[in-house]
Amino acid sequence: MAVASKYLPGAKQAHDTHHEEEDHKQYLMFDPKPRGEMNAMVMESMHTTSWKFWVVFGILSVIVAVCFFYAWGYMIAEGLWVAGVMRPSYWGIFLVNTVFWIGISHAGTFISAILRVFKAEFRRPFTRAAELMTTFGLIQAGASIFMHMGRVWLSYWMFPLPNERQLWPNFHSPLMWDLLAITTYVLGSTMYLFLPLIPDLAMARDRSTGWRKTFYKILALGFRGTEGEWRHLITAMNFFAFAIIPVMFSVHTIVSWDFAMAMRPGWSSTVYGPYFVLGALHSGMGAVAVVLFIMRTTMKHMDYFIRKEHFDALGKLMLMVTFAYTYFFFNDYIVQWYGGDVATDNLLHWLEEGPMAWMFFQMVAFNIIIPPLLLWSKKIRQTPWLLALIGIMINVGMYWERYIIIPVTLSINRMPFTWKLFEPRMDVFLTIGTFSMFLLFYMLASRLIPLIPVWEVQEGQMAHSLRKVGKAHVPTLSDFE
Amino acid sequence: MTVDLNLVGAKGAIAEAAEGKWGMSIDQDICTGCQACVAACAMENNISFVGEEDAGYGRSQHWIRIERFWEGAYPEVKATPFQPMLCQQCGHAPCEPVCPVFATPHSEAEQLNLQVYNRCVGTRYCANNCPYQVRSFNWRDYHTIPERGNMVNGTLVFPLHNQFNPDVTVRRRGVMEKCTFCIQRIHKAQDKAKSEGREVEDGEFTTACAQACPANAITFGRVDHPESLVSQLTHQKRGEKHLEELNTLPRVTYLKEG
Amino acid sequence: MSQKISRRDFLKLATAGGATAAVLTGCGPASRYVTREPYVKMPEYTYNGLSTYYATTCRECAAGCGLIVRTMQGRAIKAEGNPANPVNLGKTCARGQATLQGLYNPDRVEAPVKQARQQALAAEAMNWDDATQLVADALNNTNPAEIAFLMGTASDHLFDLVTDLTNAIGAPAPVRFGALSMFESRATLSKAAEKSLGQAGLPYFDLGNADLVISFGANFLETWLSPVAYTRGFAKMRRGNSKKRGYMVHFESQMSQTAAKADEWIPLLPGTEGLVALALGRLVAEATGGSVARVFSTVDVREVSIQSGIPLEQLEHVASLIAEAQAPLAIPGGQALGQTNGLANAEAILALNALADNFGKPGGALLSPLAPNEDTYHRPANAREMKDFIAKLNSGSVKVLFVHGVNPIFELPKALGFADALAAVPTVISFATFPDETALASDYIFPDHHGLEAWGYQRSATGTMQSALSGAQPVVSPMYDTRSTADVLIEAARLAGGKLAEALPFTDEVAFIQSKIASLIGRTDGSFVAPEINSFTSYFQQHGGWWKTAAESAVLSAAGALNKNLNVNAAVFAGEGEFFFVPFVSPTLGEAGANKPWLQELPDPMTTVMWNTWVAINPETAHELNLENDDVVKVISEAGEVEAAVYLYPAIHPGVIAMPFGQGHTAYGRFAMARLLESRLVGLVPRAGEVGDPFPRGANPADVLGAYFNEAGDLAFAGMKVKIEKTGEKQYLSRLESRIGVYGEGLPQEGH
Amino acid sequence: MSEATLLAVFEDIDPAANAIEKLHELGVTDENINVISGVPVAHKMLGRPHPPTNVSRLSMGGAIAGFLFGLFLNFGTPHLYNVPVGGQFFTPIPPGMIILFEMTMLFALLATFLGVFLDSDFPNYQPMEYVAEVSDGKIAVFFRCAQQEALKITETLNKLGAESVRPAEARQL
Repeated sequence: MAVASKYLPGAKQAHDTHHEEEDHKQYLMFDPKPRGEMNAMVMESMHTTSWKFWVVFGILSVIVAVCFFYAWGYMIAEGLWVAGVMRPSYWGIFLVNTVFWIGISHAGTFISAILRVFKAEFRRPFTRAAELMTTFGLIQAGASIFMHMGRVWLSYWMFPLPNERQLWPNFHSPLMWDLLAITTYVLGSTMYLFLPLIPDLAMARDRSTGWRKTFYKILALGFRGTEGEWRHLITAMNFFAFAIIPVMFSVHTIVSWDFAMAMRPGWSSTVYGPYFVLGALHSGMGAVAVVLFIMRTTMKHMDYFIRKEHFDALGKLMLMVTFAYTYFFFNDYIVQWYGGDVATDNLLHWLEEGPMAWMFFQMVAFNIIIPPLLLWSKKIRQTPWLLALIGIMINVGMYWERYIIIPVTLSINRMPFTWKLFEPRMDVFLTIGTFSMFLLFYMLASRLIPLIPVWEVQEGQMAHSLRKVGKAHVPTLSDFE
Repeated sequence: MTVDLNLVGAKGAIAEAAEGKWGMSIDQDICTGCQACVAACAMENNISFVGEEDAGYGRSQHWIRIERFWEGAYPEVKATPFQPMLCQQCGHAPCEPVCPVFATPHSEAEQLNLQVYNRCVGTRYCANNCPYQVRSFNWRDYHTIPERGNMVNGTLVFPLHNQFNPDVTVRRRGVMEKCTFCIQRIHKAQDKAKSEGREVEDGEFTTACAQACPANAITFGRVDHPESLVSQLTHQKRGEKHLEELNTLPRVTYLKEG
Repeated sequence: MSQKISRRDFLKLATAGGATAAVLTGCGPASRYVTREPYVKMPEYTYNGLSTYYATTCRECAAGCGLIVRTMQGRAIKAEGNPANPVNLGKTCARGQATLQGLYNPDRVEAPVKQARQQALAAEAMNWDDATQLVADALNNTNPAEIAFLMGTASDHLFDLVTDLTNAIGAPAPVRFGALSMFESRATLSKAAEKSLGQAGLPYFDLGNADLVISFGANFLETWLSPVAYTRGFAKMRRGNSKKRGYMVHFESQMSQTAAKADEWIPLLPGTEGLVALALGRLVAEATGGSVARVFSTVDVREVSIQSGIPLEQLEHVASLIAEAQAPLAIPGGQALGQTNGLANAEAILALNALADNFGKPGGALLSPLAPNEDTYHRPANAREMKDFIAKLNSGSVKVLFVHGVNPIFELPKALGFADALAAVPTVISFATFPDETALASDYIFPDHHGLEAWGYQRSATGTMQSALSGAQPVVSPMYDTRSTADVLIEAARLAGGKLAEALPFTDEVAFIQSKIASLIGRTDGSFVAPEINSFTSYFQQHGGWWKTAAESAVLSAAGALNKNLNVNAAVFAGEGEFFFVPFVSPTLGEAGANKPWLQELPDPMTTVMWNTWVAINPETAHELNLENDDVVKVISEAGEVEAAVYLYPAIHPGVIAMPFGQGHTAYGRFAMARLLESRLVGLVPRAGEVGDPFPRGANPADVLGAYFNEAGDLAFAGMKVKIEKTGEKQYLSRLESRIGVYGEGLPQEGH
Repeated sequence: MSEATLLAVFEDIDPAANAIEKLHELGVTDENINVISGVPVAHKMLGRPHPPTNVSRLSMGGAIAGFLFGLFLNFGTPHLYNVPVGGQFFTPIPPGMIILFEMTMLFALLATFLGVFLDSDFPNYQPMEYVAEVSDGKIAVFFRCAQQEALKITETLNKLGAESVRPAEARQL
């Protein structure tokens, strides 16, 4: 084509190579800066803290203290009656939060592991931001599970430890699978967050003084960047990238099995596993968009690292995930709809015509109908605030989805005499508490941890070059491995 | 009869004999819905009352409830026969395997579905998985709500606690509970029979609900003894089990009209 | 992993405080070893020592069901029916089960107090010596004609004692009353029995041997007369005959719990029950080809069909059922009697039995035998007699009023004005166990024991054809500083001396009871034989009473019931409202169950409402009035008004509204009252006041009842017409049932 | 024969690669050379041998240990005390798969993580030879040679574009 084009009338004979380079400059990988400069930018972004940050931080701290710690303590002391749970919705908002946060956590793994495996280069600047979401999201998910328990002070009875009660936990129970899977995932994703962080911590160590120096020194573990260290690290990261993907899939699948294994109308569905995984990615991608937007707008120098191209790529991912999610949603829905089982019929009747129908249809609109309509447009994809808005919308939709699956679906069962609609009570405060805590952790992390994996960016920039093919310069990616 | 749960085979094959051991029949044709069984159960088993607000919000602790629906419209309206609903003591109980801490195991000796309060950590999965919705959760320490006690010389005393049946655990908050088929009575009768060197006789003892029932609609006994009253009632043509299609092997038979 | 360790080791372990779940495996040689097992067995597998069982009598209503109370370490644990007692044969109703909640109620009157008619329980304590002296002085220093005793329907021994006392000093006989007897219309039944069966007394309907039951408003499965006995009869009627399942038809304007068990519930307008019975009689007579008896001859079936609202075909259908039945039985009761024409209704319904020729026969209308130590049937006062009594109080001719076992301020219609009449009595002494409305309005409360702490006996007025006297004995020692009223009176009489002391020459209550049962010593037709009083008393305690082993049935003639003219006049309804008002006794609460929390938490069998009062209204009517569930309405009659939340009840005549009696206490302890809560997550009526303030739980339908009576003097409680007004407020009724699953609430309605 | 440890800092990969080649020529063997860099640099680029690592072996070991632990949990622990639950095999295989999978993965991941620590001698807060410029993208080559050859090598490397060549001294990082 390039050969033919020069014979076309009006085709430019001489390429403006300079302009072409400018074109490529919009991509981070073709806009390299010296490593030292990038380091300085990242360090500065951590150190530049405005008073607004502290105001928000203070407010969030108060909310966490009241809505998380105090409210939880009160609930432990008083019993779960302060929450909205009852017969038949024995599970309420706490498990909605659990599923939601586990869903959010999937984004980090997806971006840093799957995209790493497939060498999707746009991932480089925001893998860490996404992985932090995984870890912090899982902390909230775990806390929500414990909030949900009636006797949380005995939760250690679920751990497979030798004990004087001479009993081991019941491995028939999906909750035990859940416990093991989430433990694996929390540990795995935290380690996977930490490994690529070591070189950046070493970088920060080299540029800090005072308490930060000590902090980074301890965390960097004495990393210097010798060939051996890199080799071990890369090997481990490659292993993690591959190994954490099945763990990630297993976690949300097992979470879905908590529901799917139960013999309840609406829950007992074989498609729940992949449906939940896709749902998780759906909300996770949306959350990443929000986080990137906030990072880019509030932190110094982030517009260098996080660019329109990243939002565009994320938007495409979101679009793809939306379609996949839609597929599974429909797959789940039509089987239930067509089956005609009395209990399921009652349930669908309830969902679509009952008092929570607004939530059901909002969920469909937010998750399935609106995102693809908007995400088709490159312009919208490349507008960070719009993408963030879509991300928030998807997350609201996904929260509704979990809310519908847990308390609203639980309202209907095989005993019509017990049907009852769930009313959220103090669980609302605790939900606000977990959200605030997530944000608080993130804010804290943004001051302490280099949110941009500088060495990965530099590695990418080294690997990218423009190669002249005919008259055009085309981006080229070298494989150093 | 004990079942070797390690038998290799089809999943259904390892379930207990469909018969079970202790069973109950409830004659809906003569059940008058009078709630005597509900009261008797509460009195026997130290069940806490929850108060107006919680009761209306689906937190009542009844181990047995009497269901009634409507058919038709005025004046041809008919209330469906009263249907006492209690734990069906499934031989193949969906609540049992889902508990992470074995708080609701199956007793091989009695072939009943136990609820071990002191092991329960309150995940409430069992209640979700119970197709009969007969499990109730202690949402709070209802027994010791201060308003239920009197201040005597600076100490809060609860006169109502005098009534507690010492054979039955008083459950605290965060614990699941359900009908036990009055297992304390079963044990007492069994041990009495054992010390006298005999088998438990049919009708020697019964559950609190059956004992109170003024219409004698509830019969309790050994369903695996063909000559027992409950077994004969159960095998009537009008006998029916609830949600049998779920393969839960319920031990309660409902006798319909006709 | 269970391991065997010796008992010695086990004790060591136990003393070391090891949290070991240990199970003793019996008491034989096997107990040399204990097995350490994991935490997988229920604690219910363990032993807690031996229980002691005492036979006594239930005092939750006057039926006289025998109880066996299980006690352990001095505490009453569980009340069960006494299998030997012929009234209940080992069974109990819900109220009987909950009797322990009365014994251990946190709101008992714990010591004698000078009340001085305060609204709350007074803190001014007294000691029993002063209290007894006070009673003695009151008895001694008052003109006997100016002393009045107002007593409940239980227990009978105290009634006998007071009767002896009043007879001796020439005071008026004690007046007995109970809301249950008011709603049962006992006077009407007794009068109807006298007119139709030829003998006064309480009729007993032998359901068990009938194969067709036609019930006219009789709520015999709920609270009526002897519900446990009647429920047993019902079960026998339904399933007792292996060849034929008994059939039941129920006429009532709303579907009560009893109606729900009927095979056919036929709604009709209140007050037309007697006419319907006559029409049925005529149709049956015509169908069987015999001559139409005089009593049925004047009725116009077509006219009855129009007045009652029952289609003619339906009447004919029921008549054909009766004609085909082997042993049909018609039962009058409930709202059929609580009308201005109640007695005529009762007679008309009894005439149906006469037509079936079942008087005094198995499966028919029988006359309850008198209890063993009873000379004549003492019926509780009817409402007209209560009105006269109140007039007497108002006239100021009563100087001292003793109240025991009854709470007339709550139980009597407000229109009768009992509360105001109390003001005219200088001294009111209450012997109440609980701080109920009447007790709080008294000058003194000298609390009696709870029934389970007390001696006594109760005559079974009906419920069995065996003449029965059910004995009561304390099953626990008294919880509080209470004293048996009988003992107080005996002691007061001794202190007063003179005629009083002569009338009650007993050392204590037990001696008095012994004197009353002494006539049964040596009788061989009873449940036990004892040669002298001490062994008789111990047997009496052990058996829980004395009853004849054989049923006895008076020979009754149907002729009188058939060969007479019976004019069933149209019922007269008081007031201008558009709705017939039908109050009924709550089947779970009864007249005095509101302070027992578990009775409050028992769902009403039909509406499943807990802890509150509702107004049952036909959904179509409600729709026209723009009323929804939980809308608070004002029910207004000419006598008063009450507020309660609406329950759209699908099985009620569109022109009728119904309300349960039992709630709406303005006193009677914390469970009978509601309390303002700090945060109301479920919307209730907004009320003024401080957090924690008590206010009435629910409403008392007696407040809208007027002073109208039927021919026998019973209250025409179903004879009011009322208006209803929407207040605009909501009160979320706590229901056990699902509004979604049962009524499709929140889902689009099909067919509307 | 005394030895000197020198540290040469390079701006880019190419001069560093050349320098390493030169060092080989000068008789400094690969065992005596190490490279410190701020980004992972493939060994081929520098003409260095493939550095050995035990991480994958440890992962494998962890996986096997995890698998065995999973076996113990699912098929072993029920035998320690037997509690039957409704309609389930005593030691069911399908749920066991989940336990086996999760435990295998957990132990493998833990072992991998620990493997990095073991192989890299983490954490190590001892003084070490290091230049902070490395994290700015420079490449540092440090090598051991005979004391007498140090000067010569320094000059050679300087000619090849080393920013500095100086004796490496261990310092607190």
